[in-house]
Amino acid sequence: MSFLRLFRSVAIACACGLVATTAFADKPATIRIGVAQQGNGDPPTFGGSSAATVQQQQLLEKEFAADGIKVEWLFFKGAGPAVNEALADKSIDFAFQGDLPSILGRANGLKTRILLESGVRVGVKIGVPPDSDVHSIKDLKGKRVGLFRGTNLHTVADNALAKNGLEERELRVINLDTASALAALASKGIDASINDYHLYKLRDQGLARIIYESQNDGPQFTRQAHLLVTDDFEHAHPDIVQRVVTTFVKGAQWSSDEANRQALFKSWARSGVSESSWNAEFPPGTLKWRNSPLVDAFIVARYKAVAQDALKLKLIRQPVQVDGWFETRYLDNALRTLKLEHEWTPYDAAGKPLG
Amino acid sequence: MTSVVSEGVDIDRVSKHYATLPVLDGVSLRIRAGEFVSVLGASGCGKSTLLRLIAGLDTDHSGEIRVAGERVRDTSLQRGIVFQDHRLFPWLTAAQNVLAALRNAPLSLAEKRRAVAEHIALVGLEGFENAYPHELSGGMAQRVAIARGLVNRPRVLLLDEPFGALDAQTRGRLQNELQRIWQHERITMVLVTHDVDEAIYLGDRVVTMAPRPGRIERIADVNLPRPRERTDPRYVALRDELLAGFAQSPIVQP
Amino acid sequence: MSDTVILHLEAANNQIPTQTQTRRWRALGWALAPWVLPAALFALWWLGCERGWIAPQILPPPARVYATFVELAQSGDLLHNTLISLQRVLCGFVAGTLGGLLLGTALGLSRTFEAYVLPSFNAIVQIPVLGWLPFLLLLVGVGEPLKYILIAHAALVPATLSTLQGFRNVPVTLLEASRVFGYTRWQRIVHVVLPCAVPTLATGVRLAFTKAWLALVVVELVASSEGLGYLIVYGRQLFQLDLVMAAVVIVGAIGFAINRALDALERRLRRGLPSAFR
Amino acid sequence: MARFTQTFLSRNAPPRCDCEVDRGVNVELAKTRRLPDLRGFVLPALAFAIWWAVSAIHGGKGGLLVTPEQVWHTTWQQVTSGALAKALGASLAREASGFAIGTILGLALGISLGLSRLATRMIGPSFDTFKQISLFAWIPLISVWFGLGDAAKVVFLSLAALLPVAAHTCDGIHAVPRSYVEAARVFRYTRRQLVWHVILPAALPSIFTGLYLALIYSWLATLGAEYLLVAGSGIGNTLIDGSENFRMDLVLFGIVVVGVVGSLLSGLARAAERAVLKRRGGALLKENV
Repeated sequence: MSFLRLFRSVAIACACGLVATTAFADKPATIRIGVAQQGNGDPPTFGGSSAATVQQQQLLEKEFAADGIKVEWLFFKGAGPAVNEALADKSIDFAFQGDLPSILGRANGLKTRILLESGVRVGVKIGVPPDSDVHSIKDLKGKRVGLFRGTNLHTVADNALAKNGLEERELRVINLDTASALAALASKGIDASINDYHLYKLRDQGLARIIYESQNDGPQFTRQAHLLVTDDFEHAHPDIVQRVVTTFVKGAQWSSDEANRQALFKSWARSGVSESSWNAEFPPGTLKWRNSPLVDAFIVARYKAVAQDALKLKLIRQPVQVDGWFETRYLDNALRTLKLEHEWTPYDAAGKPLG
Repeated sequence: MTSVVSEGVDIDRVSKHYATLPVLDGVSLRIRAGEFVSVLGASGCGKSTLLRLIAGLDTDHSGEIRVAGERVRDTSLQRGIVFQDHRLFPWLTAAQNVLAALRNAPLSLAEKRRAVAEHIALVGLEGFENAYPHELSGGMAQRVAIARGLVNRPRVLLLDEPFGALDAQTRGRLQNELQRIWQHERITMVLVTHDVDEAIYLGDRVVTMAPRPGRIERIADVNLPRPRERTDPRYVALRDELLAGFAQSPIVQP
Repeated sequence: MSDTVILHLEAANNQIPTQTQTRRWRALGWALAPWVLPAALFALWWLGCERGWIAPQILPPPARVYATFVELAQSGDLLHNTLISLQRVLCGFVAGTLGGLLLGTALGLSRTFEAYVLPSFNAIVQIPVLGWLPFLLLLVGVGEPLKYILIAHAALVPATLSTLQGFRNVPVTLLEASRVFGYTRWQRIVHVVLPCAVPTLATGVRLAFTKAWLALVVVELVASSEGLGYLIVYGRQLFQLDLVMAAVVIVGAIGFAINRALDALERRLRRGLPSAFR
Repeated sequence: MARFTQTFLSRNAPPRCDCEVDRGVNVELAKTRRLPDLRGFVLPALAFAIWWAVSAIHGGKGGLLVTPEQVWHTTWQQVTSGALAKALGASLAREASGFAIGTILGLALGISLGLSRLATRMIGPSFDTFKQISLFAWIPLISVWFGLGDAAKVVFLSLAALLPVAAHTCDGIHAVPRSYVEAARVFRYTRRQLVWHVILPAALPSIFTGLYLALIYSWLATLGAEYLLVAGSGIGNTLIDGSENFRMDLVLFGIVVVGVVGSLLSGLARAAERAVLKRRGGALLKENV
């Protein structure tokens, strides 16, 4: 080829500037876990669910140290949607993700299985500047409201608005991720921010006032998050999946024990949210209620409701099959081996405890 | 034309036109080997085009051009050319420019280096071998161009108004240089110029061309001893005659 | 002049002239050539999805992207977002270009003003639009003003520099000639400097728009709730790649169309002037 | 003689590559050195003084108005803690690899576009269309295809570098004067010799302009990539963290770093260009202009 010599010498000249791109091959022996939240603090961590406990107490790292398998935690500022991208591009094996983003992913062809719930019946908060004239959801009409679309806050927020006779279109919604929303609220760039426990950080600094907590309107106004695994990984390493689930259940059990309450909040405080804020988020006696890993009738009903909401709000174009998505045999094995079958109470579709 | 194989350049009924515009019309000329022919004419008479056809830079024409019996189909190392804009490669020094002409010459590197040194000396540029074109004066740059044209020891050297862009004094000096090189190298030279004096001073014969369409109007023999004396009455007579030829409306010569 | 290099390359190979029949085929081939690459890519894309080589969530099939495009158009979202984007880019572009023309003229006219202002202008120009984003996010918040300022900044830079260059390119000979005829300073500016500067200004305006359009997309990607750039982000968050691709195509098409229009306008402006000033 | 700032080179869009070389604006290579004019420092000094005064009066209480000391303190803290080195290192490493890949591909595309009329006819229009779309619009697709890590960023950067290199290489080749090609033909240069010994050297100044722009554009793209492909560390992340954690001092520090590195890179590129092109004859530069 006549240009061969030409290209070769040009390539050599530029290759010396080429730094080794860090696309190192994925050792099959590494477990990569995506977290649909932005990691805060150094080293980056998060809080508010037993998943955080498992990460902070390095339970998985200890479990797999003997086998020489590395455990890698990846945080995503883009939350649930960004996790979907990582799943699509196969750069993670497990993921802690909210109900809506997973449904969006499943609607667009992502092949995953839900193993257990990592944080359930979590409320949505609305924060406003301290001196704002907004006191309830109804006052949000026409105001600039920050909302991170596509995350599990989205459908709960829409339901809460609908309960107060409002629609998303009647607000001037600005699409902001968690951190940008906090900054915008602090600098009064927006009038209100539909957000999660991160709002406590601003409240502690006196930069925000929380006017609404959705869980007070009943379990239907709460969002769920779960641990899922990609089909490929599950087929390739079912044994590893079982050990991950079992380890997780230990973590969930420790996080649900009221005795460990202070130690738990102290550990979660490493993510930048104060212990007092965690106390407010988890009133006494609710740890077991909030950190239950069970996939019961209530959970399945909630996922189906979110799927319907997503279709109604035109977030997805064709209905999503929720049945067959949950793979609970690993959870059941774990509960049996750890003798925790009765640790958490299952709930019926309406949210009432069963048996 | 008889098919005697001559060592020089045979131009036989050559015609050429750009689209509909006729540029050369039935030009025939036989140049003997070692002869110095000046081609004189106003702009637009096709003299530069004729030179490009001889050089082989342009092959879109009717009729035939043979050099040493061989039909001209493309450029050749046997036919050097020097342009009015010296066309030296600005990223190469003078010596490198002359060497660049030998890239495809059948010589060893040592022979090439020697040829370059010889021709730098031939055109009197010792000491300027490592100068870049933009560091040379117009006259010196033309000297390099001539050296580059000669280094392949071509059978014919074609010069397209080589001194057109130079001042009168440099032009005079380079004309003498060219004549000296011609007498030394003994090769056929064809000089295209619009300067009557230059044509007579250098040429064994002066071929006058007329424009629209380009054709040979007259061929005058300059049988005067070299180096010519510009004050020689015969020189002056010929010059006036040619100048007069220019002034009248062109007479079509058989 | 542009094809000369290649012509001679081919002449160097001495190709033999083709007969009329093959020449007609070559002409046809030549006319279709620009569409070969896009067609090949499209076929590869369509086949890839059809055969399932690529998972739909990685690369949605063309039919789906087209359906999304039609849905966007019918639902009025396309028009709504396009209008908002155009409104933003036009406001920013007009503000930036006017600012640039004024600043450039001021710089061009008075050397002292230039001595004071140009170094600072250069320093600010070093920092890209994106560099200013976090700074402005804090100062101005996420609303529309942020977008207008950033787009105006993006347009201001090429407009200013082109105007300055326009003034600098005025041949000194013309200025002297006008002085000979007793032109006052103002007359010189209006009758000599401006006509000469027009072609460079025209290029500056075209560049200003291209830069404004690029800045618009960036700003809408990072912080917005409406606009074409937002459609891309929205698609990304809902994990609907077909929406993303449809939005990218729209952004590209509009950018391309407007650039071509400005090109044509610029050419017409330049054609009116003797090439000396080109 | 046109006395205008070199930065204009870094601000304009790469010229169209449809064989028509844009003479008016971008090929102005003459660089006249202005006398070091101190008057240029008056404005920045004034601005600094005002900032100092205003922030001294009621600054320092957090919020937007940060005092120069705070910015200096943050700078010192960032430098000593190695955070700057880490962030800048990551950004520059990414930029280097993106720049290298982009340059190689850019040269290949530029040369093929420049030399083969068929390539110009086939690839040219698509290449022009691609240039119209802002690179950032591709980020969502890149993030899905290459993930959110460094791979995606490097792909994005190489695209940013590829465009100017390809455009200027192609234009450089198209602008090679016909006279050089003819001179070479007289010496029976083969096609390869013509390309390697005549066309590329003649196009080198324009290619260097492309490389210079590629360096600047890939630096701008580094920032963009770090904003939109948010993973790992980088000077862009520092800027965004500053803005999100509501720390104006960190943001100002970030902006200064971006500005300084930007001008260093362009200075470096210009020095390299002068080194290579200077000795080999400036004539071409002036002649080409």
